[in-house]
Amino acid sequence: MSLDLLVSHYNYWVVIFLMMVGFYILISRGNLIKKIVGLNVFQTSVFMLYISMSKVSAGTPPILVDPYGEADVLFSNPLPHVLILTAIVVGIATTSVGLALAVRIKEAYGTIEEDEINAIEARTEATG
Amino acid sequence: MVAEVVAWALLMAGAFFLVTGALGMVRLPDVFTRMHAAGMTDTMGAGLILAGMCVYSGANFETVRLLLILGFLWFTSPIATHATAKAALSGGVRPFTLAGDGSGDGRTAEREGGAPS
Amino acid sequence: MTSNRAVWLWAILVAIWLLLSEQTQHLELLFILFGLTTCTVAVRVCVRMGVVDRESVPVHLAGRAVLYTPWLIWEVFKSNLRVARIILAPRIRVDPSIVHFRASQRTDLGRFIYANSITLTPGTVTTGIVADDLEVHAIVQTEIDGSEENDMNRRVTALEGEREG
Amino acid sequence: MTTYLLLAMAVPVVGAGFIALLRRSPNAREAASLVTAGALFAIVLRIHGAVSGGARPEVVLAEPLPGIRIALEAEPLGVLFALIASFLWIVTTAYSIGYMRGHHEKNQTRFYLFFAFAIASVMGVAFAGNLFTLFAFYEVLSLATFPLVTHAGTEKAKRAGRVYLGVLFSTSVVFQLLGIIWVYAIAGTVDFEPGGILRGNVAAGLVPVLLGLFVFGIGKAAVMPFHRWLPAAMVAPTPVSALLHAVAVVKAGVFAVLKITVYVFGIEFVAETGASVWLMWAAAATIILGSLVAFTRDNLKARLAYSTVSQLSYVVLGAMLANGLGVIGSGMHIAMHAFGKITLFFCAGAIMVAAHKSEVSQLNGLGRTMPVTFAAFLIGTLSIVGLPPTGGAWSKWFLGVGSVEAGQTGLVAVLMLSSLLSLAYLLEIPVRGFFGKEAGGHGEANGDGGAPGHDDHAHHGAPAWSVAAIAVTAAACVALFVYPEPFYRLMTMVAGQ
Amino acid sequence: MSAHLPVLQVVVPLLAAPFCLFLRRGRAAWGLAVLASLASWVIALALLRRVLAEGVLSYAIGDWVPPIGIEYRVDVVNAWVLLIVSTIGAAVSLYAGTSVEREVEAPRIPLFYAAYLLCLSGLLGITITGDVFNVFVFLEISSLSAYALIALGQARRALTSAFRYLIMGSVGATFIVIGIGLLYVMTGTLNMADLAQLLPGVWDSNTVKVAYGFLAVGFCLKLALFPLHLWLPNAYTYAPSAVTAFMASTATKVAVYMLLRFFLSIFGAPFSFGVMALDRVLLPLALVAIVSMSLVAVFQVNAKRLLAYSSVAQIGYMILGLSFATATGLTATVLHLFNHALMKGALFMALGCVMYRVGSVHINAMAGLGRRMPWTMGAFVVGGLSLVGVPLTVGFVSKWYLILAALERGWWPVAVLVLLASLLALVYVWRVVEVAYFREFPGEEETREAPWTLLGPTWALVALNLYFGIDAARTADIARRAAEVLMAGIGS
Amino acid sequence: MREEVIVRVGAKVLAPFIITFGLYVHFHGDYSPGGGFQAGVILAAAIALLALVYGLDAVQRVVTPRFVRACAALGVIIFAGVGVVTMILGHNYLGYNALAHDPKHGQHYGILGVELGVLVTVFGVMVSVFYLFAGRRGRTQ
Amino acid sequence: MFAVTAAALLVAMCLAMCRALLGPTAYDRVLALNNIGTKTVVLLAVLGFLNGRPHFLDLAIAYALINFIGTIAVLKYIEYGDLGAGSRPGRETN
Amino acid sequence: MLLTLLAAAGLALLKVRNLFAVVMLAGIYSLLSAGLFTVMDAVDVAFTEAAVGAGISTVLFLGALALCGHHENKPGHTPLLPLVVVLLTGGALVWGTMDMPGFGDPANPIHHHVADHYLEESYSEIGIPNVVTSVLASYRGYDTMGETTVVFAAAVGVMILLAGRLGRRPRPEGKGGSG
Ligand code: NA
Ligand code: NA
Repeated sequence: MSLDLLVSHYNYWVVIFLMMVGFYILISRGNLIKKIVGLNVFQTSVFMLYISMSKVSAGTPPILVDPYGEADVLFSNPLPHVLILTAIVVGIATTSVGLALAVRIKEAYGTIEEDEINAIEARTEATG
Repeated sequence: MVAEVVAWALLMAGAFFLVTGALGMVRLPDVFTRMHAAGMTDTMGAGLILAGMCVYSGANFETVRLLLILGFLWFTSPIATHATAKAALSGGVRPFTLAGDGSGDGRTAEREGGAPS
Repeated sequence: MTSNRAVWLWAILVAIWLLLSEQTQHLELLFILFGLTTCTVAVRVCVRMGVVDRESVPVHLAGRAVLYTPWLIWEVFKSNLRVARIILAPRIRVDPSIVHFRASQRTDLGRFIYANSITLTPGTVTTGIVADDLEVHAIVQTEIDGSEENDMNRRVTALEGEREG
Repeated sequence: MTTYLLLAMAVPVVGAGFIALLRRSPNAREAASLVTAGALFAIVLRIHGAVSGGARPEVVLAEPLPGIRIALEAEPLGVLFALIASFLWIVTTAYSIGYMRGHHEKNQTRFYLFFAFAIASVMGVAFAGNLFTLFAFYEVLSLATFPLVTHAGTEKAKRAGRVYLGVLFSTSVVFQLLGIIWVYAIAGTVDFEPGGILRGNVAAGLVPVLLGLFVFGIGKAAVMPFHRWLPAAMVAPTPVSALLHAVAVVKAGVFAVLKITVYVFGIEFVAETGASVWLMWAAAATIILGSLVAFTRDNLKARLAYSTVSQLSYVVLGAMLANGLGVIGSGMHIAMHAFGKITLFFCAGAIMVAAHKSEVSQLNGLGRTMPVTFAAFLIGTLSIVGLPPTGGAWSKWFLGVGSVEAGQTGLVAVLMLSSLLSLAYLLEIPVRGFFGKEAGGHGEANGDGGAPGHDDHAHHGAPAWSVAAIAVTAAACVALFVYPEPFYRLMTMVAGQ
Repeated sequence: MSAHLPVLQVVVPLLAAPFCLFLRRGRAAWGLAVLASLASWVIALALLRRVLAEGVLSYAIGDWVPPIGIEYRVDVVNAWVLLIVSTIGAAVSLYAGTSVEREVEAPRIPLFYAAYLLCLSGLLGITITGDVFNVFVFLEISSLSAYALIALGQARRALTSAFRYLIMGSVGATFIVIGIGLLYVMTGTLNMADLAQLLPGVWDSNTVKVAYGFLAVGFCLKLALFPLHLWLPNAYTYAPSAVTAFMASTATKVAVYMLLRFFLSIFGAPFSFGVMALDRVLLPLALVAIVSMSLVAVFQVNAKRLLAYSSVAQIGYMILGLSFATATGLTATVLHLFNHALMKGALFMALGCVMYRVGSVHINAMAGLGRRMPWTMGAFVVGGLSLVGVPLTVGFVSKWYLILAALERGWWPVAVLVLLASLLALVYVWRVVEVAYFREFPGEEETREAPWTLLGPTWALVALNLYFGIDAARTADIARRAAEVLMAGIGS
Repeated sequence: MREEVIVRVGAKVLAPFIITFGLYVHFHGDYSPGGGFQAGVILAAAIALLALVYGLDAVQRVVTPRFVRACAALGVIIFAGVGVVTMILGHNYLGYNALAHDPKHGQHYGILGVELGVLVTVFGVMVSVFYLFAGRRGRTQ
Repeated sequence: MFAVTAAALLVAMCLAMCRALLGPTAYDRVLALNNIGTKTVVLLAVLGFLNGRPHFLDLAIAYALINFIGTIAVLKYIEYGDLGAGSRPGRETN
Repeated sequence: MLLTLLAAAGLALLKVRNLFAVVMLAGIYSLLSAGLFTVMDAVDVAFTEAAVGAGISTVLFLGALALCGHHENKPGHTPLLPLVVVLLTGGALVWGTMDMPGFGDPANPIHHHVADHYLEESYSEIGIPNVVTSVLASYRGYDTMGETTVVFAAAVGVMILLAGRLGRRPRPEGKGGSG
């Protein structure tokens, strides 16, 4: 692995690491709210991946300064920004529905721990 | 030229208070004493840096914004600090004291945010 | 009274809007119109919430605040240095304690300003306020002799003005 | 003429509608059944006339898949089957009226209704113009007869229903359908053509497998080991066993085997490739094993069922011989066995209604109180065994000759042995009836056609409707010995193609 | 207006959804939902007609030419899926009027219809769009509303099921986003047709292959391919009846469509089958799904869960068709999308009728219903037979093509396996039928036939099951054309 | 925190500025970062601040749950409605050029319209959701 | 010189982050959260100057605002365990 | 630097079992990522992430915690399967990025084709300096409409779950379950 590769991809790899941390929290933790936090971290890190892709070295935000005479100004790619704006909104939407579900589950079962819920269900099934 | 030098000085001074405050956040013994350090960051750290930038950019509309930010920070920072302190007290955190009556190293309220639920 | 304050508030907001908008160099008619609408909406919502009054739009203090603010900044600077010395010392030497002050202000707004001024100066944090009794956490008890706080108390009371209802 | 084809399908369905409408009035309902049956037979006779004259009416109902049609086509073999089924429907309906009433069966409307549906599907099978249509009606027939098999609604009936549908569906879905789609993949068509559609499209090595898929996939032909459904289905009311499990359903099976062999594979092609040799022996094994098992069954209907298993493989065997004589024998046997076996079942039902006897060992001396029934049983037995003066003699003859022509003299021995076995297990019944010693004084059975009100148990007597039916079928067995012409002629047309 | 049909297809239900919130009475919201879904059904029919007559339709949203703006692109494949979704959408919306009144409390009913319409428009939007990121947006519209709809179920397990679906669905969606991002970084475009042109140039890069993998996992999560199906059984079991009928017939179908669209139209058959060996990966999964899930279904005691496992197995059939990598196999897949929607729609709606009268779909609770609710159980029997694949039902048609495809490839063991699995279907369908017809009705109280407002839509689907079983020429023809379009790639 | 002088007065002073800033962010989305979405969130945050300080009931008297719920729906209608209008005017869906003679003006109006839709929906949704979470406890107990 | 300031800010953020991680009480974390927020605000302003694009300043204002509201929400949660409490008799504080 | 901080926050999230602390750390994570977005020139995204991730979503999490309690059980066992899944996924991604165009290179294909058009033509076509807004509201306005609808759908979902009378306690095993 050349140093070049390391330098030009370091950013991506850290982001991937962060993604995997979120993903791990999501799939390994039994607490429903923790799961949602994990999902948030996972998604936020995916956003970073996109934004990393959009970055142009020595570029500036894609807000035109002098719309007609700036051939020499490098702008970062606006499209991933737009996509991620949308994705962030989708993320908060998912989060709110997930939290609402967690609240209802707490009300119905008295717990938001997956294994406890499963135990309760197993008991209900056995007695019911 | 003068403005730049002044700006430079202000920025460096701000950075100094900023880092010192942050250091205090780590070094000081309990949450209440750390609030004082945090207050440094909010007041002098942010204040001097923003002032430095005001000087740097001269009198224009960016200065307006910088002043707005500064005003906002100086307005909200004490409110937030106060609210935190009050909450900590009512949440059962006993302030650290030199007398060291055994309870007050700030770690007794380990049940973090014990108040709710 | 409220309507008076509402107009003041509106004016302040419009000023801020214009100041913020100017930077974008697009101060066309449309944007001024938007600004006016915006400020009206903001004021209207706040009036309906009942949060527009002497407390929230303290324009009557503006004049005296000009004198108070520089003094406060100077105080903040001094106390910053004091706390910095504590933090940067090789061994942390603090002697924190909670002390009580009596506030001489007559209004909530006055006490608000006093309490926040105390908090704003590092080294002291207002931790509670019941009527005119201020509970303050000080990082070094020995350095609090009360003189500075009294000074501040006096100045805030002065800022509050003489005629107060 | 295509109108008649459509009518052959429509009449039973319309009749079913009338049956459902008239459910409140049993007499009208059963009259509707009879009228429908009669009308259907008349229609089939018309078709027979046309087909005998060389016409091949054809009608396409729908095209479910591109190139795959639901089509009806009348050809001699189908007409033969339709003739038998529709004629026996009349007889069975008459018999049922007596049986169902005498037996106080529940849900009689449902019984007649699904009976009509079953016949409609049998017509579909008989006149199917291609493999797909055949398969579709074959499955519909399974479904339509399911409520009849489980008519009693008991746990036993339910279990029987499971076996019934399980075996029939499994074989048809796993083997038959696979075979059909395979044929389509090979030949690009599934239409029945004289001489077959596979020649030239398929490797010779594959033909035995493909043929096996059909022989075993047509579970209704009850070639072992897929015969279990047939004894299980005997929990059904006797008329069901009689018409469906002696005639319509099982004959639909062997008919399908014969038809597919002739019109999809083509007998010459089968003979050339030798694809059917292993299947001849599978059929032969079934013939012998079925007979042996029948021997061990004391329950009369079970014995008849295993006899049917055995006899069905005669038809399969005839088809697998893959020569003209075999095909003629095979087709003839469809007819002869139908009349013989339905007679036997009718008798069994009459015995059950009149004397409440279901086991062979209980029949001692019963022949003396039910002479007509047991006489008819004797005639039926002779026909099944293949002895003159009954029609069964003809089909056995052709099968034997066909085996010789196919060079399988071993099979002749099988046929002989099987005849002996069947003679033994069937003859036991009339022998017991006429000569057996009654075990006790249970002579409460009434005579055949016993007049109502004869004694306290008068209503248990074999009903007049049933006795009449028995008489008709028994007479037919004899008549077919004297005059097998219609069926023979049809089969020569098939074999001559 | 006919030029705007593509966008109206999605906008009509989407715009109707917020209006539901202004309607306070459930009936009114229902009326609006019915109108909107019928309208989108009519539009789907019109679109299909036009596509069949004129070929691909492209609609530039915002007047921006495709790679710049978002394009709606309708060809035979998605016109077909649109028709499936909107047909079921219309039938279920009619059905919901009565069913939902019983299963959902009155104040939530307008919300139910809002979510229903959103879900419908989301699914339609996924299907019709020609832009990969737009797929994700509409995917989320449909998913979020689906989570809420499932959570409306009466049992508390509806909540846990919805939560699990939410987690797995979000993981799937995130994987899809990652995949889309990697594709975008390699090509610089989000337009499907554009991607299809640019991708061959970067085929050999790891990035594209990994993108492919992430998309595959994402789609398979969404379409509940074994072993990523864990969310499905409970979600279908505990959702309100109308929701189950709708979701089971549409959501996974649309996911399968996405899979086909991405892997065949965008990446192209040569890449999918040649480079990525998609067929060899999917074949074992599909077979295991078919056999194991059918087996699991046999042992279920809750009729809805039984059918839910059956759905997982049936998804296996669709994927199996794809894994043959031939036009015939794809025909089977595309055809089964439609056919399975019809049969599962009818079956779940019949169970909804049972739920309406009996209040349970436990298999024991259905004892004796054959006589008490003859039309309901009749619908169940016909739907079940279709599921088994009895001739003259749509199920048979699907099976025909599937086996034909297997035999074309010379994979006769696969054909035998498929046929054996349909026997398992017979077993599990028959378990319900037996209980309904052979067990005595336990209760004293009079259980009547379900109201015609439920039976009408149910039997409409049953009738379609039979109609398209008897006359499959047209559907099969469309499916074949769709398969050819898919095999050829988007360019043609 | 009602009896809490400091936070109470602080929130009072800030509220109008936050609202103004929120709308500023909305209207200046064309020139600087921001737009309907961010503005909606900031406005919702202002409502949340007031609710935190003065209690949910006090805020809900002014900004009623019905109103925010209507906002949530209305925004979508506005956004999708802009598209319908452009369609009626003979352009494709969301083809803003239809809205004025000069395409640029048309684009401008269109963007204003859809951003308004976004603002209204996001504000309505965020406040609704906040209300539902914050108000749940009071109702269950 | 802005770069130096930005670096100082990052260092300070790291230190505050340590506090957020170490706790030990919830209030330490709140304090750290608020503090990191403030630093981010300043960092944004500095970055704007570093890049020569003033757009960051609006962003900074928004951050400051959100940070404040977030802190208040957290404290309200800690004290009352409920975000909606208000007019109901809560725990009286001194 | 920011990335390191982010990694620290992420790892801390793994360890901390007080959900309240988790929520605050998630807030910090969000704030830091917003900072990262700013550094990478995505100002609009940073704005949104700050407002949403650090603002609203923290408030919502707190609202949920207020109703659910904030203690997390200790994981009973070390979950091996998730670890394997995560390692595989991460490994695949790293492998996939190996020949991905380098970070920040202006010659990357992503920056051309469509993006060029937006940067060069948007001012003459739409007349707005903020290209992000142009793309968001016009070129890809339809996505934004979908996004608005997603938000609306979320509101509908939360209303369905949390609004209305709350007397209804779901039955342990409702009608859909075993009788
Ligand atoms: Na202080
Ligand atoms: Na913007």
